[in-house]
Amino acid sequence: MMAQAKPRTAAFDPPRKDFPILERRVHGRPLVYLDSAASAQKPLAVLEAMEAFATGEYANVHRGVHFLSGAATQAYEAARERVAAFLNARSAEEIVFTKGGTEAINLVSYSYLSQRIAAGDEIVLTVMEHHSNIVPWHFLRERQGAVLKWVDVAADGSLDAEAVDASIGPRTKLVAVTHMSNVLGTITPLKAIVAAAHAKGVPVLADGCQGAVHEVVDVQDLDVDFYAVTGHKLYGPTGIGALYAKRAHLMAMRPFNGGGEMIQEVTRDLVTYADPPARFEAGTPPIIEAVGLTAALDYLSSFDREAVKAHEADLLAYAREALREFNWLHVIGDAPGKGAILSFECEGMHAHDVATILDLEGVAVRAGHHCAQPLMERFGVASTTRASFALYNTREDVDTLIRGLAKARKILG
Amino acid sequence: MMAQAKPRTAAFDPPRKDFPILERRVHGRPLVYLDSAASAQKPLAVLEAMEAFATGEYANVHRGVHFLSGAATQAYEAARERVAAFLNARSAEEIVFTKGGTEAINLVSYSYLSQRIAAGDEIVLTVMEHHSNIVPWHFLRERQGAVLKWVDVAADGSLDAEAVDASIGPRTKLVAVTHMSNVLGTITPLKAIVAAAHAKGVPVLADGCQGAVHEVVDVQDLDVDFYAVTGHKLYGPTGIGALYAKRAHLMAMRPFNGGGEMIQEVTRDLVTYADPPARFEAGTPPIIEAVGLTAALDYLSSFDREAVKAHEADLLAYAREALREFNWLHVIGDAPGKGAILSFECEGMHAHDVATILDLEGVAVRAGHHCAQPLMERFGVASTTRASFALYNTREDVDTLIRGLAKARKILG
Amino acid sequence: MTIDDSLRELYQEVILDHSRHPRHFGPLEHATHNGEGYNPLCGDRVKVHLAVDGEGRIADIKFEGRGCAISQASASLMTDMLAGRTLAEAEKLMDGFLHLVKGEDAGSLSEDDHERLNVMAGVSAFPMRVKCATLAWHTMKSALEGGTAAKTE
Amino acid sequence: MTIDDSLRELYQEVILDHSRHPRHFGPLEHATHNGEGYNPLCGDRVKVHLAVDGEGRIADIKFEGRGCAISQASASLMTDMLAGRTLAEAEKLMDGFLHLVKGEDAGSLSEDDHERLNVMAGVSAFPMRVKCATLAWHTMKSALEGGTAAKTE
Ligand SMILES: Cc1ncc(COP(=O)(O)O)c(C=O)c1O
Ligand SMILES: Cc1ncc(COP(=O)(O)O)c(C=O)c1O
Repeated sequence: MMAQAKPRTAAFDPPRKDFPILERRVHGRPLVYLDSAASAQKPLAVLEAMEAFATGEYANVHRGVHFLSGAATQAYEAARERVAAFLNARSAEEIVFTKGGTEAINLVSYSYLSQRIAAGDEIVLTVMEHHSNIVPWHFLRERQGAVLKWVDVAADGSLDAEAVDASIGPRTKLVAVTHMSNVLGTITPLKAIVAAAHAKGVPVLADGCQGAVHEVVDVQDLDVDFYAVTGHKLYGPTGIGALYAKRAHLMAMRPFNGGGEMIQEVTRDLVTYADPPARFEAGTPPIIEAVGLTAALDYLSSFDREAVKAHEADLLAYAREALREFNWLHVIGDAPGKGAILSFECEGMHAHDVATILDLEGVAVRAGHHCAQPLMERFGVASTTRASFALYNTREDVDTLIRGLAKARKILG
Repeated sequence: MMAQAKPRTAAFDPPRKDFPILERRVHGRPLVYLDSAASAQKPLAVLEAMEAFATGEYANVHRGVHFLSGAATQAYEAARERVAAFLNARSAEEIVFTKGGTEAINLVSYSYLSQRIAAGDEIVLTVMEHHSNIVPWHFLRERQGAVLKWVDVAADGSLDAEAVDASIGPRTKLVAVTHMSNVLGTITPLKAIVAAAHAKGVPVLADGCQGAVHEVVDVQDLDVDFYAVTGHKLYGPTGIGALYAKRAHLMAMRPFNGGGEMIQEVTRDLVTYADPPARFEAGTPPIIEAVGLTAALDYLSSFDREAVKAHEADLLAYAREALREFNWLHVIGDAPGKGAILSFECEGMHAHDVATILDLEGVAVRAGHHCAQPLMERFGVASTTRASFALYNTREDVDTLIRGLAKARKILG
Repeated sequence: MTIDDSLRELYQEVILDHSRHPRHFGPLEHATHNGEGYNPLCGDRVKVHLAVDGEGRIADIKFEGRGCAISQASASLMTDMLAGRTLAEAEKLMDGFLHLVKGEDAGSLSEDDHERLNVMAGVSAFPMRVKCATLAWHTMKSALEGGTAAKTE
Repeated sequence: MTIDDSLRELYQEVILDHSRHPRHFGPLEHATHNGEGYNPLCGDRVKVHLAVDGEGRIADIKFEGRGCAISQASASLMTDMLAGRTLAEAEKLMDGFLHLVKGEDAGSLSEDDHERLNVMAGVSAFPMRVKCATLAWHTMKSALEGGTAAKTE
């Protein structure tokens, strides 16, 4: 039932010992964590960096003269530099810290697009977007009469840049597209989409919450206008994300949240705002999380990213091959070059039941609509089971998944 | 120069060993951390709870069937229960997690008040508000023509409930008032203000970012409509805060950020929203931070809160007494029953210079406008030096502060 | 209890049988009450229809929709057990069930009802699945209370 | 260097003297350039005024505002040193100073200028105070470049 060859890919040795949680047992079985697309586990390096900072250098940032406040400010701004380098932004001033990927996209909706869109104006997006890259645009539909133009994906889940281009009309004010689908694993032709949109004068927001984890991102090369990332999927802490935006956009955007740190001057009658990125970071930011994010990006970058990608691709291919034996199981999403996410439907078995049986085998997978209901509708399913692979997964993990699926079939099929 | 009696208050022994950072040295001197009003240090219990969770129980919440996701969801929802108990909310459903106190107030501005305010309608607030409880209302002035009505404080910094009452007119749509000033230490007569406002049918938002740290809060007894808190000042992590709001308000409020978790159903043409509190928590929440916040509130509640308050009051009185010797130093804010925050001006010495000299003595204080520019204007100062006390401070800390101030005077005076 | 025991208890033959061959499945003409339930966690939906006669008795009952084995079996079992009861009896049964699947005391159930419902008791060991088991029941409750939409979340 | 040494270096007598008795303090009639600077961290403000003559020389220079000892001294020192220079010389001096207070190489400064500005070099050990030292200089730069408002942040 399982594919034969089991040797680990020579190039990459999954650093399992860096992730203490992977040693735990679940229902008496060793944990097989295949839910990294929902959230990745955290390496010790991240936890240790946060703890060292909290026990040695912590204070609030920016407005303090004292030593710890200086140290904390430096650490926080170093995190901004780190994210800028990770995405190859022109400068750290193009990085705004947010509480997550969702807030990064909402920031664009509230502070950029809502001032630039009128009733009847259009937002182009794809049917495979995550709700976080759908609902903020639905707000503009509900509140300002914007029109959502949906670009379909092909049967294999791939997205055609020309299909996006064809949907961009004279009233299009933004193209909002994922860099990598969290359900199908599809990597989108982002650079071609940006080129097509720019040719018509339309800016592009890329949802990079998955893309930045698996692809090496160069926002300058992509020439994308906005790129959203989230810390917890990048092996970093919860509570932090970031928006990359071109400096010119940031300069022209109005504030989002109001409060400390984002102002220049406040009087009873007037308020003036700080320059970006501070303008968009009201209140005490996620300081300890920023330190964790720096450590996470350092950690991820300490590997040969291409080797990680090859490793994940190997796991995907290995799983894909094994699943061919199950003629009752249908994989959804087979785009060429897709990332290491595997969604499938099992005939006569509901995703929840499959996931529960896998859970009892120690295998953590997601079951449901994955915050992508329009995509579920597109493929005519209510939900799927999803296994997603990270740098710490192994072929043995895949074997356990396959055994669990066979068992589910025996019990429920 | 210093007050005579030095024995620690019998009732309370500052738990310094719980805070590893307090053992460090700064510029070669033992750290004396008097900047807790900006952000409190974190006890080991908080850091350990977060680490144990991250290495043993971490996954994304809510939508997972597998064991870790269940454990994480339980931990996250337990944090909601914990905050509800801490504030004595009727139910955990009245607690919305945010990224901090600032976002909690912005949530009320965006999701509640902006739909209920028209040009010429009024928002009543005091001159001692933090920018976080000013700028969101300035937004409504700038964007919707709301009028800000400022209530003055007395010369000693105290706030008269009747002065607030007198400012509430037929067009007042909200009273936004701090529970405790981050500059003056003033505790406001919140219950009386709420009663007066409710008598005129006007809801009250209290900024509890400082108040919840030093006062035992009972939102039901106060009958306040909205109460905002922030984790990092409560000895908890950065990246998390919470809004308490009466259930009826939450039910009537529109979403703020859009994304995963906050929807009921998303189609291409329509979106329906989840019930509160989920409606207001778009995207992956600060999961690990919620676990840290639970530990922080457990930690704080493990002490006799009244004893902590008495201890902080003792430090304040002790400092106040010692400062009387300095006729060149003027304390701003002397309201009866005020909390343990001490702001002052030094004749002929700028707050930045004072803070730098104190820093070199190991003493961390804040210098500046403390995100309260209208208050600075009210007292005719550009900035103040602020020492703030927490449960881990001692009379020895105060002694070092006093010595440092004497030295500053010698150098700069 | 071993893992395989929990599993066997959750997916007992009678549950699988109900889910594969749901009783009272389909639309109902002349329904006096209708309800629609939705589980946003998985996107599952259920509709319930019932006809209450002049004496306040559930004369006919049906359900539609699709979902996991647990939710389908639970809906099927529910219709089986509610058919023919008075509204007061139905109320009591439903409350008892909602306690039972959470592992709480379901003392209000008759011994016979308890025994029949007990096939669902294994769900209580799976907190993330309790909502699947209760969806149809919550929907039925809100249909009887005059609402039309319910959801478990 | 001990703490007290750093402190003495930061608050040297010449700095304290400049801050207590600022040179060129006050408004300037017939100014050709004006600038206003603001440090949002502490709320300090500075205004600079200067009169450039027909030959591109700073004929007169003044500053107003209040702030910490470092910012006052720095503004006072700046006016002292810029008075009488050509715009090109002023530019070079300002760039040199901005490097110096950050602890960077200020090679573009003449030996004499370096020596006079060196009283401010102690600031480089206090990163949170560098902005205080540079406020007036940034304001002057932007006044010369035709802007009117500057801030350090
Ligand atoms: C493609 C995609 N976009 C956006 C998000 C939202 O990220 P977050 O929940 O961290 O805000 C996610 C993950 O949930 C995602 O997979
Ligand atoms: C009174 C008061 N309100 C609001 C805030 C804002 O809290 P945060 O910065 O955590 O959002 C603070 C602290 O900065 C405060 O002291």
